Amino acid sequence: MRKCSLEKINLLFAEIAKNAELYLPTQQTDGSAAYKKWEEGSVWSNALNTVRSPKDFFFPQTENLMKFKTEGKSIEVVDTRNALDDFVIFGVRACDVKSFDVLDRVFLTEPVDSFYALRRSHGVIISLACQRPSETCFCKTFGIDPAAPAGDISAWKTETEIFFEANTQKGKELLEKLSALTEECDDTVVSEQKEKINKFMDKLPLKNVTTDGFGGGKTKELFDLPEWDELSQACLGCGTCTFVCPTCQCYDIKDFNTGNSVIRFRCWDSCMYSDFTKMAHGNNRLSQKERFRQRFMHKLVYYPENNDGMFSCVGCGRCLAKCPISMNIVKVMKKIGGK
Amino acid sequence: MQRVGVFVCWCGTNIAGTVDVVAVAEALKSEPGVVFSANYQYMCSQAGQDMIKEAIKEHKLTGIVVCSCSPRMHEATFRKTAAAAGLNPYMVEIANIREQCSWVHKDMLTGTEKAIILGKAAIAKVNLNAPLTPGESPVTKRALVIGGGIAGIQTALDIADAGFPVDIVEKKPTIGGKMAQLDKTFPTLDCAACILTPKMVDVAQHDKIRIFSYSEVTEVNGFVGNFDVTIKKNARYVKEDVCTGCGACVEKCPMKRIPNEFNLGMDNRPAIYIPFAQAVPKVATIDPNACNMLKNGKCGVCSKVCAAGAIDYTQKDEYINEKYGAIVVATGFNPISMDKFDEYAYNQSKDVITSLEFERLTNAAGPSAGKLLRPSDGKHPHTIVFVQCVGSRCESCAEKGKEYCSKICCMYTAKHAMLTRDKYPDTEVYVFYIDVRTPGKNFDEFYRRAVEEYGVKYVKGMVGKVVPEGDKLKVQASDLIANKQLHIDADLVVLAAAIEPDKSARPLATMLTASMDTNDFFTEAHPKLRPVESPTAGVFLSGACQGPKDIPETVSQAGAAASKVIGLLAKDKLTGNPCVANSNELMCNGCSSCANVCPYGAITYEDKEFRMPDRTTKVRRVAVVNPAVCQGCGACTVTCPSGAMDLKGFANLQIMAEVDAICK
Amino acid sequence: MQVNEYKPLIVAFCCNWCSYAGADLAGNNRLAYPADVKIIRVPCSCRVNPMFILRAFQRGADGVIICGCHPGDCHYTSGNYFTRRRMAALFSMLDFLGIEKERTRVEWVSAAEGAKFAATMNDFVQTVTALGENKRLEDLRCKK
Amino acid sequence: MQKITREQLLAKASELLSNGTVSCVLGWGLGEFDYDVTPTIFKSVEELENGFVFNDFCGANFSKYLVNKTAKLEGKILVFLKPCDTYSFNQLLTEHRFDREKVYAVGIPCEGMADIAKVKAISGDGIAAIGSNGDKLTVTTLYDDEAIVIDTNEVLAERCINCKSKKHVAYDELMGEEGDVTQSNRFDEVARLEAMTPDERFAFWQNELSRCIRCNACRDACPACTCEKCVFDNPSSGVENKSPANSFEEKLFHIIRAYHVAGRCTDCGECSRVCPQNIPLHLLNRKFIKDMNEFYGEYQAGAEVGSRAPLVSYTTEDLEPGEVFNRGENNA
Repeated sequence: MRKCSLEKINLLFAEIAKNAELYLPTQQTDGSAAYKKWEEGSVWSNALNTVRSPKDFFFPQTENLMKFKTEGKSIEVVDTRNALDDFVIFGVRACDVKSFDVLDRVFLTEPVDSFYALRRSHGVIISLACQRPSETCFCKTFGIDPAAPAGDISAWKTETEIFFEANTQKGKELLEKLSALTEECDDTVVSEQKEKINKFMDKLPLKNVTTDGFGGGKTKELFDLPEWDELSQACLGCGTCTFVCPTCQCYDIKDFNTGNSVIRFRCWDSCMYSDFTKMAHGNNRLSQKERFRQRFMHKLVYYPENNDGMFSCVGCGRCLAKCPISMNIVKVMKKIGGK
Repeated sequence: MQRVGVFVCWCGTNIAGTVDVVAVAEALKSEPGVVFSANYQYMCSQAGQDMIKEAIKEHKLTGIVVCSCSPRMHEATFRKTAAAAGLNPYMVEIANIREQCSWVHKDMLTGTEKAIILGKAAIAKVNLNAPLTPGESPVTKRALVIGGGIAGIQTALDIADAGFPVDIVEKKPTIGGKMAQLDKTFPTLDCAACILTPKMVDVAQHDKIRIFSYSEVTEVNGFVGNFDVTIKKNARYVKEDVCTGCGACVEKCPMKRIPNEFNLGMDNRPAIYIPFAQAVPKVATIDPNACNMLKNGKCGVCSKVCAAGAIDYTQKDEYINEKYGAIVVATGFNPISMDKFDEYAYNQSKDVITSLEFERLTNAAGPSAGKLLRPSDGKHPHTIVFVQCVGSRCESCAEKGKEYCSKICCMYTAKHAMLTRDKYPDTEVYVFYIDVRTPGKNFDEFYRRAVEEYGVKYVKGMVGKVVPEGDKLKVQASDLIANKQLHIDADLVVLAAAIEPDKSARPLATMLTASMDTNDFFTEAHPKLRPVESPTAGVFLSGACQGPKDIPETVSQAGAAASKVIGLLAKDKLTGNPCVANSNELMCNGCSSCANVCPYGAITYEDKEFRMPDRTTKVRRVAVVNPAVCQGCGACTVTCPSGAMDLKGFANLQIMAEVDAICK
Repeated sequence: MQVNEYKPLIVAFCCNWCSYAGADLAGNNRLAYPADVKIIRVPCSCRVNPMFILRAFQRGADGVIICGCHPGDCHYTSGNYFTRRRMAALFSMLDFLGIEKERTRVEWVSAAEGAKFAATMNDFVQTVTALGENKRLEDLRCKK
Repeated sequence: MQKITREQLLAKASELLSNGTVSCVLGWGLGEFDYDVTPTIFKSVEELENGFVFNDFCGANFSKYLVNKTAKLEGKILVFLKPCDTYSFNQLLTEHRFDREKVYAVGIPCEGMADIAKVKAISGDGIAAIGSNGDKLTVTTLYDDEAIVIDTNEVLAERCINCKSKKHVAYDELMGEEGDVTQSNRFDEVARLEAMTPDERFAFWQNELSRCIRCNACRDACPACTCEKCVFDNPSSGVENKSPANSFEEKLFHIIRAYHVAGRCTDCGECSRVCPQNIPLHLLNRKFIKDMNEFYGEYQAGAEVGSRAPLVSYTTEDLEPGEVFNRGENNA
């Protein structure tokens, strides 16, 4: 374990940024936090987490796949992938780190998504333990320890210092490059902090949210529950929950005609949208209730069924905070869990 | 995908002088959809057109682009060419490379470059064109004239004389309108009744004209060529076809003290009445608000004295439905109320009267049998003050008057003043005016005669106040030319009240979806080029409902409206412009924005049942465009947020394709 | 002629009845204006959807001008009155977003005003040329 | 602190439900925390008693729900409308978007709703409970033993600080006292931006709109956006698009959306309330409102049913599009 005084944090950031693009949560004009590329003068946000999850780094909202150049009646297909530099994401919370596992299982199993894989291979994740979880946090429900975040390097912040522990080869290499600014230390402080956080977790209002009653094989039991009507009745059908969600991974592929070429790109899609997975025959989910149900059944039943019981929710609480009508996965789990 | 043919015209050297036509034809060859591209010296010539026809057939073209002169020049020509070769004429697009390219750019390189881009835009558009067929609708060969004044009468006679049946709807018991109330007419001073009543008789006797008097239009549906109109015939409690108009009932009616509308309340009439001697139809009408029999069931005198047995106290309002091909609005005007003009003491003194009242006072058939006597004491007035522009040209007093010029007042006041001086030379006559406006044939001569021959005292200036004092009216006025205040002791003050559209016009406009201006005058389809047509197809305007007018103007406009109606009714079918709006009802919200901006009232709404995506059904309100009425301006398309409303021939996607092609 | 001289791209929407005819008249009278102006014919200026204007900017236009009949002379009686309100609102909004106000314009050009059409276009091209390329409403994907 | 209480509303809803006036109630449903309130349809008195809530966080505008919720309804639906909601209610009626006969509207007074983000800015994250006491909120957090007392005025939502009206323009029944149309300063921020240089304005909006994630929450919550199919969702519109691929797309969406609701937007502020990225979208709508008030005379969408919006109306004397710019300079 190595530590660094917070006084030197900007030197540390500068050092990281020498070899790779560094992204960290910075405060935006509206007071919220967002990952921004670090540059001299950037201020690290105090917020618990960013509004947008860090999934953008590996699975951006829009990504060009290829381009068809048209000239008269001829068409040429152009690969639009650019070489990618290494980058470091700093300050990723435990829940969001876990979300990468969820995404990996979608994008890195055969057939591997080469766009995702390329970005993933270039990214180094420095996670950060949560000292002050919010009332909307329920990562524990999914077995995530906010005091011991995974990632290439785990970090713990105190009033004066920041502690680092490398977990992977990539992490070790990066930490070694920072040896001039960090010093070796024992884990006393970190252990104390871990204990404190774990104790605090019992105070969280959502500590009792449980996955009991969900998981693979529950489709038949849950699919036709009458509660879906009530739960979905106020849903506006917007994409807020899916777009702030760190694990939602659905996308649409579209063509944009620039006049001189056609750009084929993919962009996030939302199962809440009426044209989601629309096919030539029409749409297979016709009402907002069906679309609403799809989202939660996917996170809590279908995904675990296909992924050894892993849920595709990490309890980050973003949807709780941002849904315009305050309907969210916790309310769904409480309502139909154990039915 | 279309199979597009491109035809680049040289127009001799007009185009070829600054545009490399061969290069244009070559460049456009590789555009999407293009399967044929050629150039020729004169595309519009027979040989050029034959070339297009052959290419259409040989290359199975589904669309053509002609790069030539302005579409305003030869679009119609090339559409005919296409049609002759079996291609829908609306599959033709023109790239204007002459007026908007070769003629305005000097440099060959620039001209050629731009011509190629304009060609590309036209190709991009034609790729999205769809064959269009103009709609056809039958024409009901009958016209409706609303209003039976001189405007309505003239229009009806002209239409009927051309052989088409006409119905006149008049809300009063007789036709004749305002003109029937007038004494003499300017500038010829012939008697109004003498020239109007023969026309009224012509109307009554015309076998193609029906008169619905004492009636009003209550509902209008349909569109040009196919209006469906409901007429409410108010109960007059007299059988129209039985009454002989003998007048026995009028004489015997015991309820004699009802203010006589025809004489503007300056004398009385009985409860059963015939407005005036030459009324058409000449039948009696019972005033239900005055008749004791109808109100209390007591009396029945008229019924007893009627030899023909025409009285029917049980008569009910009758509703008549009729179909019309065209509707003429001739609802006329009224003087505005003088209630708000306290400064002229209209409501304080009986001797302050309006010009129309003056007409009745000097009319031989009027309340004083044509003698000019003061209403208050029946004495002959020695000093008369005429006040011009009472409520007209009131820029600062819009809340009580009108901002516009009422147009007829200058002339009738000159007439009144002249006639007064002629009959009663001992009378002093003053006319206070802002300006004297006499722009009509023999108008200014007429006015000058009033001043020069008859000694009417015209004073430029306004009357500030009229105060009744004893049997005099103290008139305070300013003379702007002499720059002094005047105090005149008048015996009679005559106000040239502004005129305004009849109150029935506004609800009628709503029924007809015809537009009105802020003063409630009907708007014409084009102020210069289509002055007697309303923007709503099939609705025509006659007389003062469109704006203040004197008699000759009204009659000429009436004739013009009639000729437009005749032109319409002479057709068996109406062929529409196929470039009309159409609403995609699956996307329409029924919000009414489109109807709000449609100048033609072409959009209506229907409740329709839809299968929703979730397999349920839902009844929704959706817009429906009547293609026979729509003129294709596109105002609705932009106001529609969902894009449900689009314009055929100029569709959103077509225009955006042009934009894209130009900008790439 | 300079090779790298900046040439703006101007899209002009002209109503069929007045302004398009005005443009034709400019042609008839051989009144020159820059070839940068490309005219799109619409039945009435009220057919111009704000979407078309933004579309033009997206695709690379540097200026957009809408020409219609003079108020009161609209072939469809009221179309240009709606245009006037719509464009006033839209232009003010674009200005609110910091987009150069000189890039958009509405001009009333009658069928008799060929000279006005040419003069208007000359002036507009000059104004837009002075502004330079449209950067604030550009879509980089559409750049060549 | 609201002048009307949950109990009063509950009693009214229960009464109307019990006596058969309405068959269901559209109200606010209890959430996980004291501030997350979900619009809920209650079908019985029991459901109401268990789940109905009314507090300083009941900001959601219910009007738009009436479009869908009345379509197949048996009987009437009771809807509680705050003054600002009644404007949207009328505007939807003007556009024939729901059947007035199917709705029983109860107007309720509103003292302004709190913005949870502003509460959290003071109390910090980790809210355990929010109580209300007079004009104070007592906020207990997971981190402090003592409750934090906040003046409600300090945490009012922006739209409530600049409330345009405490007067209901539509209802079947009114609870509490009727208020007045207020003299708000709602255009001040627009004016502040107008006074900036174009470069500053461009930078301002570039920054704000760059946060857009095109979740469509603004559109989907907007009571004026009730299109059967939005042009941005419709592949055949030619402008369909699903993501803010670049800054042009961000601007296009928000300009066109604001334009489409111009003259129809009642300034209810839902767009800004629901934006997960806190983009001040209401400023775009207010810009249109302010302009149209200045250009064409005062007009408040929804103030009366059937009124004609400025953009579907005209006078022959309107100002020219080129004059809109000079005006601002003259003012300044």
